[in-house]
Amino acid sequence: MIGYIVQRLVLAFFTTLAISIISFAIIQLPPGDYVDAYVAQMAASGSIVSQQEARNLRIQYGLDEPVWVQYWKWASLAVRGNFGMAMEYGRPVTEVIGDRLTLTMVVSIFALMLTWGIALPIGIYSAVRQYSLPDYVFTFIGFIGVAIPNFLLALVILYIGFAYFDMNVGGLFSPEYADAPWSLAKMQNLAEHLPIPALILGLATTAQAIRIMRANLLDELRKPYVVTARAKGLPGWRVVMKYPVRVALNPFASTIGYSLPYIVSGSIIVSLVLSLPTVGPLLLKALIAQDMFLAGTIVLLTGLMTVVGTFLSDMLLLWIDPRIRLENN
Amino acid sequence: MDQAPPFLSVRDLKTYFYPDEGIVRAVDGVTFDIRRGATLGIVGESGCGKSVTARSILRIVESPGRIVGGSIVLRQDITRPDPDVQAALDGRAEIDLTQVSPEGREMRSVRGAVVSLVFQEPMSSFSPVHTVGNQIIEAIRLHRNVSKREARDRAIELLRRVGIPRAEQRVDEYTFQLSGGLRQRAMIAMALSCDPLLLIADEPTTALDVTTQAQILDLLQELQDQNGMAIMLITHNLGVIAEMADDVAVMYLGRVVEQGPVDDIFHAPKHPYTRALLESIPSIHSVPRVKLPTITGSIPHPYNRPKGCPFHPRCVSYMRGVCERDIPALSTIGRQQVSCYLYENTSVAAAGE
Amino acid sequence: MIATKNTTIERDDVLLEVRHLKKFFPVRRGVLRRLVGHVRAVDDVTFDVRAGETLALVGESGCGKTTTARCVLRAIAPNSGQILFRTEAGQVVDVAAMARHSLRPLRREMQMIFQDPFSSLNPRMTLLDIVGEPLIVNGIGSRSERIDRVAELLRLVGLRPEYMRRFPHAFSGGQRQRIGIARALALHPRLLVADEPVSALDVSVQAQILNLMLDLQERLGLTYLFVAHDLSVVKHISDRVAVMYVGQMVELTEAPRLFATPKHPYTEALLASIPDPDPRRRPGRGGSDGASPDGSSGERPRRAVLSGEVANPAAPPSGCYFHPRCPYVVDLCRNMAPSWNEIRPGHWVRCHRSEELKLRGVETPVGVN
Amino acid sequence: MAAIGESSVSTPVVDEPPEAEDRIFVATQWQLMWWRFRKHKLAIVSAIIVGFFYFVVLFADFLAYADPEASEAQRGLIAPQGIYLFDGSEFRPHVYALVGVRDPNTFKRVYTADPNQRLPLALFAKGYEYRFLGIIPTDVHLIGVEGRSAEESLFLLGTDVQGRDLWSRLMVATRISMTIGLICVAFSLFLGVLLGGISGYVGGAVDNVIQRVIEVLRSIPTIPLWMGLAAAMPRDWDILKVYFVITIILALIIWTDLARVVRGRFLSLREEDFVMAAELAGCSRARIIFRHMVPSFLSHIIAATSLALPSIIIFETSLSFLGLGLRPPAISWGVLLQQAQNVQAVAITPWLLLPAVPVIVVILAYNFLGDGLRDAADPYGA
Repeated sequence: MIGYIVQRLVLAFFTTLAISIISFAIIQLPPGDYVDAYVAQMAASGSIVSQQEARNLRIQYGLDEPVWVQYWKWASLAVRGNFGMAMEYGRPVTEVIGDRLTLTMVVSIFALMLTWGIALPIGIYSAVRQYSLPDYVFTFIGFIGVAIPNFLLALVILYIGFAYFDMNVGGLFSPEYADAPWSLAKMQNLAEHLPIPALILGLATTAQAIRIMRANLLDELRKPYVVTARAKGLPGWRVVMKYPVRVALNPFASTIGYSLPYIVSGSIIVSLVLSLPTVGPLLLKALIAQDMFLAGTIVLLTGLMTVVGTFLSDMLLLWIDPRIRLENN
Repeated sequence: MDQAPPFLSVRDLKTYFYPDEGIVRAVDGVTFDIRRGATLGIVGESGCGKSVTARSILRIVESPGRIVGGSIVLRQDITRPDPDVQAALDGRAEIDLTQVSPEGREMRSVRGAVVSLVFQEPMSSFSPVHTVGNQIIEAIRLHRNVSKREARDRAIELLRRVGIPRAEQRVDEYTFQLSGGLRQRAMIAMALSCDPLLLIADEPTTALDVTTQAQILDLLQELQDQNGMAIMLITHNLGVIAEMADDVAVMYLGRVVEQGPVDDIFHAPKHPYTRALLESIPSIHSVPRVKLPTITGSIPHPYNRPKGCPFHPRCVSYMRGVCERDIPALSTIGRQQVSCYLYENTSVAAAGE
Repeated sequence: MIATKNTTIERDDVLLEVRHLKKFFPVRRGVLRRLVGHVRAVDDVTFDVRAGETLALVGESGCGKTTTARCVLRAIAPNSGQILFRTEAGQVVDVAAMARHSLRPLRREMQMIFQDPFSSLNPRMTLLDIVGEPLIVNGIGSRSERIDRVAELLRLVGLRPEYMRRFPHAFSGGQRQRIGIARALALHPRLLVADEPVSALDVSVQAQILNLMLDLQERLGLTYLFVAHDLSVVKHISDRVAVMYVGQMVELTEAPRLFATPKHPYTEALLASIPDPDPRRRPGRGGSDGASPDGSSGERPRRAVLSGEVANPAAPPSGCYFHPRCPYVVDLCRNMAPSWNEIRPGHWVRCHRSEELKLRGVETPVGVN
Repeated sequence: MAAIGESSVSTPVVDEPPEAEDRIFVATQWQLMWWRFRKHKLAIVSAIIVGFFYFVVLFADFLAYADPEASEAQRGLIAPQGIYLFDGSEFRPHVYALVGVRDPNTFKRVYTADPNQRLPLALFAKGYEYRFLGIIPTDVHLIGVEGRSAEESLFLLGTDVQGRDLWSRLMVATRISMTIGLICVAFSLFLGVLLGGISGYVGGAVDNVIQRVIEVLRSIPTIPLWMGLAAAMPRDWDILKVYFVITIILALIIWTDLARVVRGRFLSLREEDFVMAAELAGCSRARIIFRHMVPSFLSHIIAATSLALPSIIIFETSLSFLGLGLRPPAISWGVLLQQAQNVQAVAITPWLLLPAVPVIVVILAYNFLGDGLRDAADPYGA
């Protein structure tokens, strides 16, 4: 078991390293370095940045040193929470992002839970009642879920909300709570708004999870230990729920682990369409305006969040599957 | 040994499978009795329907299979009444298990308490994600209302009785931590948890090494001597049959072609298939490096079943115009019954058509 | 990798001589896949195979018999030891030491028959391609010559030549095994390594394949290294038998002698565990009507059933590997590993007490069935 | 039959007389797959739909009738015209001409259909110049209007903000969106088979490294990273360069799934006895790979690619929708959908959402096709 945990930690570390390298690359890519862009930006908004200040900034970010030194400097600053300045807003990146990151995770995790909640029962039902009408219906909905890109789904739902119910389906808060400080009422309001974006976000992974659960359960139902359980005198449905479902849970849990990165990246686009106050819209604006520190940081933090999420789901798998737990003793 | 009255008798059992490609007559008219303390050996090659017969008795035939004919009658042995049989009969003298609902109360009290099952594949007949103890305790508490504590002690005692060392520690282990032999012993322990009258062993030792197989066969023998339970031993290994069975039923393509006491079957086989089978197995007593007599051809595909006697295309004593007309009835010669036209006219057809 | 010991085979009737063959599989564990030990699959095995004979390699699962067979063919590269093979040209070569590319000419003389008929034939190739592949790869004959040769091979193993257009999925297990044998015979081999060729077949089909193998041995002068776990099959087909336990060879002698007078306790236990296909000689309980052939109606002595589990090849016990389960164990067995010695011409045993123990074999009453 | 125990000279032909030469016996792997694939009705229909889309890719310009680039501010956001099949009793498919009237207060020309000006449709009419398959210059189009240029009169699916005809742009967009998928799959197939094969065949440390790389790649949220890379592409690059970089970026995401499929098949094949038999027969390593291993996982590759294509199309469309993938003047479904970003606008001009229809249809078709192929991929059930 220890081996498994260590292996997952090592994987998480390497993934984080990869994400940080890629995020840093994104920051470096546009022509000219950050300080030129910053100076130009400030000039445009009327305030002059003195040569001295520009040089200090360059030293602070080690812009004239070799790339990996710059990376090292950037990374060591980032570890201490200093992600550099967001040019457009003239404020530190962390302030600009504010609680958008937490909101991204709230939406993503809610979508993940929705995936679990819907995919598990449907997957089980359509395996046990194979080739029944509901099975075909669910499989077809599953295909629709996989086929429609989530941003299109968001567009269509928004359009229907607008055209037929004349209600704005987007956003995570009603207008009065948008900027209010966090309170129970605001939380409650958030909860009311969550289902639709979460459903849109989670539909693709739910469809995939249904297919995986159905396929694994169908395999397990044919195994001899199911016949043994029935031969003991256990009633039919208790046999199915206790044994094959429990075994099919393992592959199900591992795929959920890998759908978190998919959901988080999906949230970027869906938030844009539904104008959710997550990092999505911020990232797009930053990329288009080439506000590279803000963009790079968002990419870094979302990446880290998913690494943590994937690691947690690996631990969940550890708890579910005794074979991994007792593997090496 | 006086013949105890059979508590379970199967009469002309027919279990067919209906996949979309056509009908597979897996069990096509099987008749035998199960007596307390006696071991019935069912022998046959692959596809002869021996496993389907076992599952039909427990009414756990998977779709697209269904019992379409015959009866499986369970009787109470008044001399030594059994509480579980009483619960299943619920006042009636006997019940036909093919008529009750597979998920009904009667079947649920029969499965595991009156008739229990042991499998060929020790590795996959236990759930890989539940401990051995958990699965045995569940089997106990299904039929006996005892506390979890009592059930756990009974489970440990059962594991010890089937010869598993350090039972109190092994009860909390998972099957992937046990060897093949130990897993099969745990399987037998679970099957005995509610003192069944009949233990169906479907190829119990095929996946085991010869020394472990000897241990398991001896264990089954001991348990039978101790609690007088009946054993239905299904296997393709004639040596195991000779060693364990009191009576033998030889099956081919879903039908019992010959049955009788083990001595008569081995030393005076009547049906050409039984004779050919006995002659074609290499035995440690036969003269080495000499050509074995063989049965020509191979087992036909279930969809192109030969008409009449299913064995006639491969039979040495095939009589043209007789054997391929229809299925020969079961005729009785001494203590043996055989379904073959060679004996058709010698004695009155005892049962069947 | 092997010191240039003498590479000659003394006896001229010996086709293959294996000396101190060892094959260890590394056991890795933990995150960094650190080496934590070795599974001693084949642990210092020495034996020879005479031309035209059938030597059976017998033992329970995990005893190393299949690994030994595969090392002989260099399907797996052994860690150490010599595999001396007398080629058709009379020259003796050490298969273990040969470089991979120089093995090819040797392949024509040694071939293999597999256990699982459903995985030994490529389902996507016709019989002509499967049986003809050894010819194609070794550039023998034109396409039409190959077709004739394949037709001849199919007839040789009792199949219709016109089957060569068909695919493996058209055949039963027994027929597929015949196709595997035809492929093995394509290059006129002299040594055939058969890895449990009949264990996956039904009883009636088993007899057909055994007859075929005996017949081919007679007509083509083949030599078989026959791996099996079913002792009745071994008794029926082999001239000499080698018994293996946890990677070591524990007894090797002529088949009749091994079955009648075994000299190793494990062999005795193996023989005792074989279910006797005659109810009248039923151990422990009189026959159902009490009469048994030698007249004594009493119970036959209960046979010696081995207790305990097979030792773990990754951590074998001290001294003789069999000592934890051996009914005749003494202190010597626990501390000192017995050597592999020839107690009588042609009869090798690895047991300290092989001379003194009176072990029970299997009586072969005359004239049974 | 030979008497028992007597060994005749040649081994008696023991098996039964040859039963009817059942065609299943001589069926090659592909015939078996076809018979099994045929049972999936849905997969057949999907194959036809996918075939139709690739037909559109070939004949995009021919099917379009108006020049996709020709923008005319006045004709912005015109609703889709209806085609009327019967003029009185006679079958003459025609459309109503649109008359531009200046709106008094917005001073903008508003186009309304004039029912009495009926413009008959003509097949194979003349239209804008284009090079068919990039080689043959021609100006023949599937449909057009007699005597008047299609740009001013025909608006089957309406026009976008710049007044460009949506139907024609959709046809041309199909060509890029469908081909970007193919190139990207080809590239990721190359990577997947190469790395998956090496990892599966060589095993050991190499396998470990490749698998860890795949695991790391799979646990990175892809869209934000690729958005970053896409945004970083210099503005001045022409469409082709952007198009090429996008396919490379997408390929770097998709290859991991293919690699896992290939590795899995390689690992299971290495255990098969017929591979060892081939080695023992003296086969070279190359022959074993290409004669024994490749045929058996080719069918799995086909199934895996047909499941990878839809995810690529979704990716490209999403990136372009955000304005980070392909950019105007390139035309792809994503680019067309950019105009549908603002929901209020879409509520008034819903036909701007129409490009979403081909996206959904082709992805559904690919999924059903892929499913059907995967079931048929292994006719031997091995």
